[in-house]
Amino acid sequence: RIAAAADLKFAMDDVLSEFRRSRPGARIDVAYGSSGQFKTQIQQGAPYDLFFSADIAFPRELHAAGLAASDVVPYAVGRIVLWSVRHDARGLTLRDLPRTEFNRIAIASTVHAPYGMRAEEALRAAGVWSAVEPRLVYGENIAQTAQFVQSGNASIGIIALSLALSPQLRAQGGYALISDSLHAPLEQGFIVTRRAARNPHAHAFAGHMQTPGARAIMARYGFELPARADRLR
Amino acid sequence: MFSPGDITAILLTLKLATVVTVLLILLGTPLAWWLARTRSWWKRPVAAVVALPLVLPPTVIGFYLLVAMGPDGPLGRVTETLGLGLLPFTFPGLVVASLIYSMPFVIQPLHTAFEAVGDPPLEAAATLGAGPVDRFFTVAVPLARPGFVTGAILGFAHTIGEFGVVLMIGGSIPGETRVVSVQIYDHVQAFDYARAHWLSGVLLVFAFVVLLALYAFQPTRARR
Amino acid sequence: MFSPGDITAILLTLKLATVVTVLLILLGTPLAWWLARTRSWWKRPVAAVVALPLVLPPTVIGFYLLVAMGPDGPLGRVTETLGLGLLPFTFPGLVVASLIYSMPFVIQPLHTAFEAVGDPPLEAAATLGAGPVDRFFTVAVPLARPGFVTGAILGFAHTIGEFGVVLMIGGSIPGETRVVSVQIYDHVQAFDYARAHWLSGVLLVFAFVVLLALYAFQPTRARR
Amino acid sequence: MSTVPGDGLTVRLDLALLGFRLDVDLLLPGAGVTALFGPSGSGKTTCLRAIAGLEAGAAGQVRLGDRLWQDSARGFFVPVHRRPLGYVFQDAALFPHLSVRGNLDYGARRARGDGPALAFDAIVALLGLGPLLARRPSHLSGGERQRVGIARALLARPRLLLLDEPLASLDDARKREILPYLERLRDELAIPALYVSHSIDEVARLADHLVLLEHGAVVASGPLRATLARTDLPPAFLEHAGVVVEGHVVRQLQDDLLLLDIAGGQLLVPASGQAVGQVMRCRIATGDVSLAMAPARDTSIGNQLPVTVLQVVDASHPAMCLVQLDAGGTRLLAQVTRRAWKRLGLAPGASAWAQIKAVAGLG
Amino acid sequence: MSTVPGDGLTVRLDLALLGFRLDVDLLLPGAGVTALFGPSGSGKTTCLRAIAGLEAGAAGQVRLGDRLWQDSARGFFVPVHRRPLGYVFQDAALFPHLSVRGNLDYGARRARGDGPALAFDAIVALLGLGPLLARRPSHLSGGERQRVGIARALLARPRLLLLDEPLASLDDARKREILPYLERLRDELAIPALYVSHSIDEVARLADHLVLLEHGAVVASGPLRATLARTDLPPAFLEHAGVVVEGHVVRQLQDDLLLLDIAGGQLLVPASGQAVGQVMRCRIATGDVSLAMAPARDTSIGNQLPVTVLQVVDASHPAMCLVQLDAGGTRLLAQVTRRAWKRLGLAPGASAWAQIKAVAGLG
Ligand SMILES: Nc1ncnc2c1ncn2[C@@H]1O[C@H](COP(=O)(O)OP(=O)(O)OP(=O)(O)O)[C@@H](O)[C@H]1O
Ligand SMILES: Nc1ncnc2c1ncn2[C@@H]1O[C@H](COP(=O)(O)OP(=O)(O)OP(=O)(O)O)[C@@H](O)[C@H]1O
Ligand SMILES: [Mg+2]
Ligand SMILES: [Mg+2]
Repeated sequence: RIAAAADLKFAMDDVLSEFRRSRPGARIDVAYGSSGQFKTQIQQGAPYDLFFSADIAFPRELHAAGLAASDVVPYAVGRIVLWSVRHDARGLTLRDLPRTEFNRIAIASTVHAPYGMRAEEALRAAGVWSAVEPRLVYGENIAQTAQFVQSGNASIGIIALSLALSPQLRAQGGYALISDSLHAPLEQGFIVTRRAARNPHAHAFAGHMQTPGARAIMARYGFELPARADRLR
Repeated sequence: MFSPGDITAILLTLKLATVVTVLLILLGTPLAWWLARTRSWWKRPVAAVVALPLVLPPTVIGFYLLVAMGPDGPLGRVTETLGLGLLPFTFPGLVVASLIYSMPFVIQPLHTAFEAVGDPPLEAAATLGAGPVDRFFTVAVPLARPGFVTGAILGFAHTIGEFGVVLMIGGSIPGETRVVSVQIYDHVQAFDYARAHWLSGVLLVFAFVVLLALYAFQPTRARR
Repeated sequence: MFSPGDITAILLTLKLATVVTVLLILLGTPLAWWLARTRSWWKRPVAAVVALPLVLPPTVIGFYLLVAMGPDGPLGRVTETLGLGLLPFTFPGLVVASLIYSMPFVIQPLHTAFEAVGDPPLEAAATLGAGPVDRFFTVAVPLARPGFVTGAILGFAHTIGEFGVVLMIGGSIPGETRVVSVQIYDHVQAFDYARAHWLSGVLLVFAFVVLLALYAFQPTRARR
Repeated sequence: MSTVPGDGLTVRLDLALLGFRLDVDLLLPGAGVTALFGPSGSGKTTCLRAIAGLEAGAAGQVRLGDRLWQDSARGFFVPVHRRPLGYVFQDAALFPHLSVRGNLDYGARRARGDGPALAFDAIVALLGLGPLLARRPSHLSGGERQRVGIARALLARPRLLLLDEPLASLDDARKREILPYLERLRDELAIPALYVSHSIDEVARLADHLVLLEHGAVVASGPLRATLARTDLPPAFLEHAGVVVEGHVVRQLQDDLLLLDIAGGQLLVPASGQAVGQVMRCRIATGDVSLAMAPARDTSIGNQLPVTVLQVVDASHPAMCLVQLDAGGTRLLAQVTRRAWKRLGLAPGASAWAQIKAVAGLG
Repeated sequence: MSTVPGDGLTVRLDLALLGFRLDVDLLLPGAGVTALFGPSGSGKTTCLRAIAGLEAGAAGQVRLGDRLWQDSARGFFVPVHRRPLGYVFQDAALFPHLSVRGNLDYGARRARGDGPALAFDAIVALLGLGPLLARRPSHLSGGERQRVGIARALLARPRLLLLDEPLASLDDARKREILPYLERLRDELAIPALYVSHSIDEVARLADHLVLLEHGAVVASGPLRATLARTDLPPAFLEHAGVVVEGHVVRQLQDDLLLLDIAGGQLLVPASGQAVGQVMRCRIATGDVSLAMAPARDTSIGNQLPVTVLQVVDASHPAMCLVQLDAGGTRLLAQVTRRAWKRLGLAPGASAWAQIKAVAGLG
């Protein structure tokens, strides 16, 4: 059983179907949701074998608490983009956001959502935070943030590149990548949990994530891939 | 103890819960009255439809409302034509969404209470010269008081606690749509348990006082 | 149309809502009866406390329950000592959490309905030889039927729709704790609107039928 | 059907309830009291309700004087609250959420203005409600509730009173207080009243007009005196009803007695406030009339009238019979044993003396 | 306080309600009917409720025969449902959710077994409930509801009947059907009954014992005949009560008459089923007794007894007085005009003839 951050939804489905082809016997299902909530649940004994977090800090905490059966494996670095369905976002930069046509700007929660925190950092780094803050609306998570934009209620938003590239949203609107120099990296990591210590499938899937095939899928969905060297840290 | 954000959220929540409860009572009463008095075939389907929003997850309701009230949605078009602008991410939008979602908690008890009023006192009032509106206010409403109390309690409490719809429609804008439930949720999600506990505690104590006050309107049983 | 996951979720939801509604009626009835009949000073505080869980956001309630029922929580220790294991992430855990969260929607209408029964029929039953338990079942319960219908409707619908608590306590395990509301939520989060619409539609139609059936138990008004 | 002035109350109604059908066609006087009499379940309450407009399913016509209230043929229907009536319900139907005063004020405040105004304090005093004004109906006794119901209806200044067994759970003493008041209402206010009662005493005392209902249909309807003197009515009814005679007060005697001139003679009657020259109405119960072949002396029986026997009919007990008598124009009804009837050798056409033990002045 | 057998009903209760206090100390017979009489609001209903155990605040003692039901001094209290009683409530208090049959069955099924069993069908027929069995109480007329209440209480096989104005909204015809049945119950089943009624006729007919309540206190309590013959009671009560005499049937005459031997003479009474040798009770209303100085002839009055005048008291109308008579051991009460009293030159100790117009057999 896998607990995976919501932003992995599309990539993970593809990785999984590839994995299933290689190991037809394995019964795998994935729960997508909030990384923080998964962390709390695993602390309380939730029956997940692998935990793919959107923020590498959570698996690290679990590892430190002795709840992991593996090292913390970074598997991707997330990127954020400006995205809009009402305007052509291609070519826009954060500095364009104070323009009045962007009356509502959606970002994810800056309190607990990793993508929201990075968005705030980027807006501050670009020097437009105070100008746009009154126009910000906050989504509970990155998917909800995208829905604010998708439904047209927010004219533009900052969402994950993986969502902007997802089959459902790719057709709508356009996006502009936000320079990763404006925010701390969105490192994502996973662990095999303690309860899965003896689960061969779990370890096999952990290994599978390192295969070129899986990495290619991840890259296709807009995740940058950490250097293999990271794994050794 | 509290950040200014917490206090803003508390005040906003109070305002929202009060406005919604009052509106629900005002809007729910005629519908409940109709449901209680009509012999129409439509009665039961309508009553069932009123309870329907409940069965969808709040976030999903919120999503549908977001789309409906958005610039391309039917409701959104109406509000824009009326010059009201768009409702999502505004306080009025929150109010509308909460109204829809908490409606059954007010309608149901009112419906039952109005049915319990029965014909005799209304007939007596009619023979004494009271017209339909008059006897509604002077007989049906006072006799249905327990239903009003129950409806107000459930509506009020549910509006305070619900945040799935609110988050979706409100966008968590401080001072405008970030109510206490969202604030507590944020604290919990951010593992800031101390503040979550504090805020929950205050909310509970406060709600307890309000609920107790509402119960004071509940008549005590007569001796025989 | 539906994935097997959807169907599993629908069946699970039905099971949960039915179990919770039945348990709520069973557990809520004595409490509501006590609230309606007692002259104790405790009556109002207790009634207010029953409604309190409502004012906290579901996820937060779910969080507190998760901690309480977890291995280090007081409830968790109790269940472990009793050899029941831990409740979170199991179907019984979901049931317990839903009971707590939907409780007021059942207690409140029952409370009001029991108060409306009044003394005369109970006194008449007593003079005819019916003891307290006997007259409770043969007089109070039938006369409070509208309250039971309302309570069942609200409790049932709310258990189906609520997912904040359920997600926190249940952890979305297929066939065990992944109910329809979570499933729909997932579809919406994944922008898979077609499936979300379908599933919502089916849920609505199905709930409509159940609610209509519940309403059929609502007595019609007498002529005079 | 009897003939009454055109400003009367016309009630032509047809209504089907569960296992019961009310079908009445009545023309009632526009003033005075009409008693509605009939066994339990005969449709009295249903009839009052339909007149008030509370039975939506009732087809037909209701008209009070020149005001049409209902005509289903023309789809015309004045809603209940626009019909200026005062309704005393069989079960009082007080407002449980209002105090006694609140209940009384409810009607008084909505009084439609064209009915006669009655003083609040006078009615409260009459019905003994003073100490109860602050109470809730749930804290009243059965009779107290009924009295509040009467007061509430009267204070609404109605133009038609519908009284459904208003005195049923009141003791005789209280009834004797209220009855004269209702009589005064009848005489002074000239508002018509429909009065349901199981007590023939009450009816004989109050009513000017009598309607007998059975199984939802009118068995008899007419002026009280004429109807009571009919011998084709059920014996049980006749026995209890007695006859009502009317006369002029010619003299006031000592010992609080009045001498009354009636058709065919004079009667001594206990005074009840009438002055010489006034018309007075009295009831003579069938059981209070005995027959003798000659006037008796040295007896406490104060009234003896020469009469002619008209006819004899069965009473409800086989030992008894009812004898209809003509006292020079006044009809009397005597209940005697068959044995006495035979012993005295009476037959229709025979002459005799009617000894009248008691005459009740009806005010 | 009167003396009654030790197996009677002891009621010693003190209860304070809003603006009202019930304080009674009664020792009532263990069989037969005790009538509870008193004005509206005098505490009759409250008294019945307290006996039933429905007034939790009532302090004192209730004992039926050898069974103690309540003794607040010892903290002893048998709950209502363990007291084998049948209660007919003033307002019927039917179960609205059950049909008429359901209401009747409710008590019958819980019958506590030690009371007498009555046939369901017989009671249903007697009270005319046959066509109503499937109905809901909300679809019944006032009198129909009351009848269901009576049937329900009887079917519960009680050992004590508490009847709160059970016949108040019934017509005379229906009353005449039910009363003999209640009389039979009284005689055959020997269960005591407490009977609240405003009708002196009913009371005189049914009751063996009479309790007069006023303002929550007992004004008089004693056997019916003794109490009715007292002249210190309120005149209004005396006038309406009349006296009750008892005698043995000595002969059955033709024309459905019975000859009755009473202390001091013989009476002719309409038959009501008694055989020769049986004891029969009759009521003689004050208004049915007139006085003469000599026996009359050629009159329909069948009963004339020589009497001695005992005393005279005021009646409620100033023109009338009540004369207490002794007919060789039987006490009679005559209501005559003051004028006649004077004209006949009567005074205590005088001899006269009592002419008794009507005697009502009480079964
Ligand atoms: N809670 C109460 N319920 C009923 N009566 C109450 C209550 N509190 C006070 N009272 C008073 O107690 C008195 C006695 O009432 P009760 O019902 O016993 O009278 P009653 O003799 O049965 O009269 P009625 O013939 O009118 O039925 C009344 O004056 C009534 O106002
Ligand atoms: N919904 C109903 N409500 C009242 N009576 C109904 C209803 N349906 C049918 N009936 C019948 O209608 C008949 C007439 O009832 P109604 O109340 O008019 O009688 P009533 O003459 O007032 O009798 P009572 O003297 O017992 O009050 C009764 O036989 C009753 O059973
Ligand atoms: Mg009636
Ligand atoms: Mg009473």
